[in-house]
Amino acid sequence: MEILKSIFYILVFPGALFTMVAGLWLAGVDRKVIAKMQKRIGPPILQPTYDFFKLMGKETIVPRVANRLVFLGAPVIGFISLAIIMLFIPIFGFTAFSGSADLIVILYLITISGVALIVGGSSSGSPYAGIGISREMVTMMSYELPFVIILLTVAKKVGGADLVFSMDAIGAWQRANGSLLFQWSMIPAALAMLLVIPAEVGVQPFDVAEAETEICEGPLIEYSGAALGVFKLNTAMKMIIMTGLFTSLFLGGFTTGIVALDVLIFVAICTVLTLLCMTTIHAVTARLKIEHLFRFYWTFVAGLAMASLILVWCGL
Amino acid sequence: MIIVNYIASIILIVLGLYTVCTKKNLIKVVLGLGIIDYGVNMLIVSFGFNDGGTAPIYQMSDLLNGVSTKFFVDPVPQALTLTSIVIGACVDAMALSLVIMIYRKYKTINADEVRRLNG
Amino acid sequence: MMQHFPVLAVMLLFLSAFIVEIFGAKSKAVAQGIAMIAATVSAGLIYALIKPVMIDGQIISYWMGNWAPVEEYAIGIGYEVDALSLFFALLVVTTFWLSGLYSIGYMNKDHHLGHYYTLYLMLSGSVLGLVMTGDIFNLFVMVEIMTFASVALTAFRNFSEGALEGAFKYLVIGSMGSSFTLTGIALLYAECHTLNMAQIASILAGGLSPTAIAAFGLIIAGFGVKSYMVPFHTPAADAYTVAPTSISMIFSGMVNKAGVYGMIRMIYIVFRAMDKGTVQQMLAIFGAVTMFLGVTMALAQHEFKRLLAFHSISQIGYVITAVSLGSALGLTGGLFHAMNHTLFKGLLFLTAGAVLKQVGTTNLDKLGGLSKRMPHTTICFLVGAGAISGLPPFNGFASKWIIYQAIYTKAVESGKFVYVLCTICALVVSVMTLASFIKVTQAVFFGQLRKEHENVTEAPFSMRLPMYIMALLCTASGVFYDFVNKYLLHPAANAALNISKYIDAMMGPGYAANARVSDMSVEPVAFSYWNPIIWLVLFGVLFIGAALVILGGRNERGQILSSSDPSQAKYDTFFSGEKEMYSQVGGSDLFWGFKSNWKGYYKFMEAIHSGIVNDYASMAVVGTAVICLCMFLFMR
Amino acid sequence: MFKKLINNSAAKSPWIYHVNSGSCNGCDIELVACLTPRYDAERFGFKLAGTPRHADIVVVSGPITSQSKDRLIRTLAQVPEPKCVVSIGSCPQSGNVFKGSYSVEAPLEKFCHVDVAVAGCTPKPEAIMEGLYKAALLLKEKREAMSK
Repeated sequence: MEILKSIFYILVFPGALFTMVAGLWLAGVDRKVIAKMQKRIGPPILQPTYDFFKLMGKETIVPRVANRLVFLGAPVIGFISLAIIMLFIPIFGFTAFSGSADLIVILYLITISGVALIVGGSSSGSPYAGIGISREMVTMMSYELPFVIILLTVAKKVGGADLVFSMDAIGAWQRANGSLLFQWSMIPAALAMLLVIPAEVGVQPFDVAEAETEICEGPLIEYSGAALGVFKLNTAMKMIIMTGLFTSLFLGGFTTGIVALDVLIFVAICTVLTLLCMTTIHAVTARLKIEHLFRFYWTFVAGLAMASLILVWCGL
Repeated sequence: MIIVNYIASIILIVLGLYTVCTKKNLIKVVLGLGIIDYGVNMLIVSFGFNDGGTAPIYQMSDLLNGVSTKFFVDPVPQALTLTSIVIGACVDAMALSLVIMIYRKYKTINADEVRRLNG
Repeated sequence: MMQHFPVLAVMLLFLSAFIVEIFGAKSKAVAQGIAMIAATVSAGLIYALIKPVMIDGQIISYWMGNWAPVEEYAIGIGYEVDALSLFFALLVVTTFWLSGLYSIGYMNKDHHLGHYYTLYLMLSGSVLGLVMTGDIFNLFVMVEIMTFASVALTAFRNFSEGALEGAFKYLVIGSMGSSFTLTGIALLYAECHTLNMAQIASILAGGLSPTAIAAFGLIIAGFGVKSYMVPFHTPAADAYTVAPTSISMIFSGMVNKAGVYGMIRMIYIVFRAMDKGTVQQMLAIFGAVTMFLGVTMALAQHEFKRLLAFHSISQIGYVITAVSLGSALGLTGGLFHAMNHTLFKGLLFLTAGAVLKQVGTTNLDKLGGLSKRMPHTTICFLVGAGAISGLPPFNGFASKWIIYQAIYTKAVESGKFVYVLCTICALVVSVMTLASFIKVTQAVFFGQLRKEHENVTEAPFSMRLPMYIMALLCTASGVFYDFVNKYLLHPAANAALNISKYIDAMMGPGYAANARVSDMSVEPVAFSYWNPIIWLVLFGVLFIGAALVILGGRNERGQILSSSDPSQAKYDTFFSGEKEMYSQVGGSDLFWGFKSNWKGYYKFMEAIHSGIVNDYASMAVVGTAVICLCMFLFMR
Repeated sequence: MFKKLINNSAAKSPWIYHVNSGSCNGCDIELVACLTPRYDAERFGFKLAGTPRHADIVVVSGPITSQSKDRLIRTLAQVPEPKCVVSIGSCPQSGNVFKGSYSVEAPLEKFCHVDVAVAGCTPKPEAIMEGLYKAALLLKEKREAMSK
């Protein structure tokens, strides 16, 4: 019974299926709203879903120089890691699995999905992919520093005297003391996290790695058909995961008691966050250069997060 | 006056370190290593020294009586020093042989020019 | 019977070193045979000790020539194997056995193999002796033998570029380190009048006098040289690069572990200084600087083995930081990471060796596209790279996961902000490690195959077997971390924190109690980052994921297509319509976007790593001075 | 169930890869104009892809100069099935004013099957949209033929 429940968790509800559906929903909303912002009619909300299924029906070509196993395995690895992350993120009152120090596990699982993209792109043997993976990696290094500081800040704020890296404890603390976003010392960290999300997902000003106009989609250049579809799905899943992580870290703490309702509110908050930190920024900015991106994250965003960490460390 | 030994050995060690750090001739660097070794050896021997002591040799009569009337220096540091000297000689031999090989290959023993591995 | 095993294992290696020199000079096979038999028997003897020491908790002590302590004063040289020693001994025997296996295929084109195996056995024996001895002067002698053998092996391929130079620098810095250690030991002898570590520990339990503090500083600096902590790291990069790869693996797998072992033994057992704030902070800072400097230097390298060398330095930084915390969690994490480092860095060096052997170069600018020619090596490399970057489910993740927690717990407990910086440093360095391995992956294994490497073949099986074993161990110790913790890490950490048993085993029961040695009670560090059920169901998700990809192939023509026919343009890589042959771009300088932001830093670093032996010596002297000064100024 | 979904999706998300084979840039500008808010091709799911591997519809403009011929053929070969080729403007159809030049290899039909040809010099964005939409419907037919 326990195993059946776990299988349900992993495959359906907080795991693979839910993440896929919610991610595709967010991606669709993102595209629709950005069209509206540009005074266009825009694609239907289901457009990412159509894209995904269309790609499933196309040929998957493995280039001659590519290592077949790595080339086709990479998207699947990325998909698995992303499906697992959602199990660790509590949806208000509901958590599928809770381990100790799962914040670090989440951090590394997110990294794995990036690594899957990089290794897959690298194995395709294209020079454009070479440039793309370099940029993707530098982007990862850029947002990792602020992201790490944010996680440490939250852990310190919640843990107090003893250390807590656990999502469960963060939820419990928020239930007792109100959402972390309403602690004024946490506001810089929340802002920094909002800036980390678009880089993690790879939307407009921070999509240097997949710049389709300069370097032909970077790491994805040689991917076609089903493998590409899985990568596109991964990007959509990252949207729900990152916004969901923000929700759990900074906006947790209340629950209606009914799981279904909680999930609806969760997805609604995620949608608002997507519009706030991805769609708007996407609509109003142009792509950065990679050096600028690195400098921006290691000075401005890391500075915001560090300010929060110092405030929290001073006991505020 | 054992303090003189200490000071002398410290001076030797510092001198050796100075040589290793500043002299560009590789043979001088090896000599510097040797000087450090001598300083350390001297330090060890001095630790075992007791003023007025003799060699730690018992005679059969002492052992039979069960008491020793002799006052002797600590033998252990001397054993250590012997080992250390042997090791030091090995270091020097090996370093000098390497210097010879380096000279054959690089045609110089100036430290500023023996730097193909850097960065 | 059991108490003879440690000394037999060491002596067998030394003895066979001479036998190889006598009988193996003429024939390659004889030399290999003798060396492998000795290594296997020695490894077997050490493995036989797992049950009594790790599981039953015995401590094996052995007095050379049966010179047991007289009137509670240790006279002879004692060998003593507690769980900490055995933990490192296991790493050592595993490393040299696999290295010996690898050497069969790797060294077969070299001449004078008799000498090679002599030195190899000397090195193995000395490190094995170092981790199992109970006598501090014996420790020094073993350190010296280790240095000689390493230097000679570094220069073994003396025809190759830089081998002599690397060996010379290694010798200079290494013997300076040995001199520091010897001075420290001399001071310690002046203070305690004994050379037995157990007895010194019980004498120093009352508190450290200035002499003992000076000795402590010098010995830590000495072992810092052996573990290539930051100001002493310079010869390591050179030596690892130019040594034969089987020896590079030994260096990173056991020689710098010997330095780490020495540090742990000194800090935790001989001086009992792990609860002193100064020592903790100083070493944590040294460790953090080490990991950061190592990884940033690695990002700038264009040479495969040199890059791995800098990563070795960086990973040792993790170990030193974790060990310096003085908590059971930190020690567990540090020991675990030391073990994992042996496994994954050994694996990575072996893949580098396979590339060097099969292709003839390890220059990242001249390689590319080997994954089609060497698929097994590529997979092994990816496992190693994943492990060193700390990606789950490999072992690097498990140990780094403990280390982060340990450092941050320490930060929260002590309220010192410096530990927070260390935590951030550790986490960010992990990503940079990943970045530099992405660079290697792109530059060596993926990308376009070069014309001149068309005929490259996969490495022979005798070279692949150690790689498979290590890749398997990397994965297994990451998945079954609980098992590793229970049977290896917990006993070792326990042995380091509870020393009265160690002293009693050597000096007779009740000795420690008389000396009022304080023990720390250790709870077993329980850790779980996810439960096994997830592992079970993971395969379900894997299946679904694979099914998703296959879904497109349900019809005849929408399937996964691949072809190796060069006339079919469909399978070319897309290069704006150009022919594939024009699309060759090197991957060795992948991170200019990162490096252009760090121009000043890299300029400074290049000035420091000048390659001049005097500069390196000065850095070592300054490092030692800083360590000793820190201890004197702040230690209460 | 999935088969039908996939077949239906084929018409709904056609991604375009644009090959300029020596065009005067007039057609290229008009193609980009389709994506602007006024015409908004994205409401049908059209999207400009960066690489032929992602493309469903390859849009060719220009009179196929002899320099670009090999590259065009190689690029077309790299597009995964099902795919459509759409030619824009008169140049790929006939060579237009460049016809007879030593360096022009038009028409495009010599090298590949052209599914939809949009004539005009330059065609209006409306015409291009119409052509692309027809190609999208063709994609669905091709996909259905593939999956039988």
